[in-house]
Amino acid sequence: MKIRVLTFGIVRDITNTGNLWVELPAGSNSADLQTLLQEQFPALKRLNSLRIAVNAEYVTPDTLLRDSDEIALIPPVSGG
Amino acid sequence: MKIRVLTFGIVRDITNTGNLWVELPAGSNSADLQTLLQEQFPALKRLNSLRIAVNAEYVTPDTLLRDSDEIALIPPVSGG
Amino acid sequence: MIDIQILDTPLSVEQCRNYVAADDAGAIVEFIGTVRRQTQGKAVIRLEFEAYPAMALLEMRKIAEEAIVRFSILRVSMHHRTGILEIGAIPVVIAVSSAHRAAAFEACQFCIDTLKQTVPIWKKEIFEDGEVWVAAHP
Amino acid sequence: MIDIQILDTPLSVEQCRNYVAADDAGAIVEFIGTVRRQTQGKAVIRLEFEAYPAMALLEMRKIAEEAIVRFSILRVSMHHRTGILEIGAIPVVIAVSSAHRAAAFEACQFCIDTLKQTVPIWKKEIFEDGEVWVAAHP
Repeated sequence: MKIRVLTFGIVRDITNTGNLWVELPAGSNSADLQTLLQEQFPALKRLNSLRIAVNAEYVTPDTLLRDSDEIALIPPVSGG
Repeated sequence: MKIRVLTFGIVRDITNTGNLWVELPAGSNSADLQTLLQEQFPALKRLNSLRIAVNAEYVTPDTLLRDSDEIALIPPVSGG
Repeated sequence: MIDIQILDTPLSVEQCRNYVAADDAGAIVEFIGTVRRQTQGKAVIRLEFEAYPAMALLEMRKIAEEAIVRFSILRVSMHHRTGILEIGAIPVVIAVSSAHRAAAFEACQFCIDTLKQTVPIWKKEIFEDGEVWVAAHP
Repeated sequence: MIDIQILDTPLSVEQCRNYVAADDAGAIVEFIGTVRRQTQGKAVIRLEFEAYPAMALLEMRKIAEEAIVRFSILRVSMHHRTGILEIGAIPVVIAVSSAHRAAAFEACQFCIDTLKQTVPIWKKEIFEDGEVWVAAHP
């Protein structure tokens, strides 16, 4: 399946796009996505943290992804 | 000596004046004043606290009073 | 830097905030007291605040000075109202600025807590069936 | 009652305070973040804030809901700014009202502390010689 990944802040700088398209086997989970992206963009491994959000909620590594989900990479937040 | 005592809040209600004139022997201290006033106005004894201020500062019971001082009776405060 | 005022006109929260704002400040914490329509289940009609102004100004300044010594803060503004206050009116505003937020929270709470203990200002609650000087009696 | 906003225009502290004001409130505590002219000894030219708005609004609402459950408070207003902010500008305002002041202080501090941990908003500091996404790297 082809999923779209929203990027923000330093992740957008690293990936050089706000909308990353990724090809993943059906049945992939959040950890699979993270592993794939960290291989593709090694700079992501140097971040303090990298969380994945699905449909605007933080998810655990075993959360299954669907191509209809809104998926986002969340680097360390620094609001306020 | 004749000293003037400023009163506020419930103390003004009890004494029925904002400026109380009191006759005290020279060499009297803050505790003497308090005792005299509590005899004259027994309702003062029922307050949660009654402090004396001299020249706009809280003083201890042994503080000597002079007739040139600005003396005030401070009932329990409740600002804010 | 310290700004202390006792006023018999409506307080301006903005004036307090503008006083404490500073290029070195990352945080401003403001405490705003407001008149509640009830106290201990009883309907309040209005409050009346009376101060011993000369001494209240001195005591408020002492509190602000102690806050600056004890906490790492930049500026403090404390304004207290006197006179008749209706429901919703503002008896007190305390604004504190600091580089980092924890100090501003601590200092602001210290200022209002101490003000309520030491500053010679008295509040009378007026109910439909009477009135009472707050905290006067056990 | 909860008011959550993410805005790319200057925040109004008054709007937040007016939202939380209530006849049952005796205390309002406001936290106002302001852009400092320096960070860790280095001069800041400006900040840029970016949000993932849909998720940031949800996370801010969760914080406000938890504050209402955990503390005895009445209303919460949380506004966060996005875009370019100069020195002295206000990235965030949090206002909380409660019957008594201790709860308002606790809840307001809880809201800003948690916002900084969970809400997907990112701050870039722009210096004369470069720029950095805050907290991104160890």
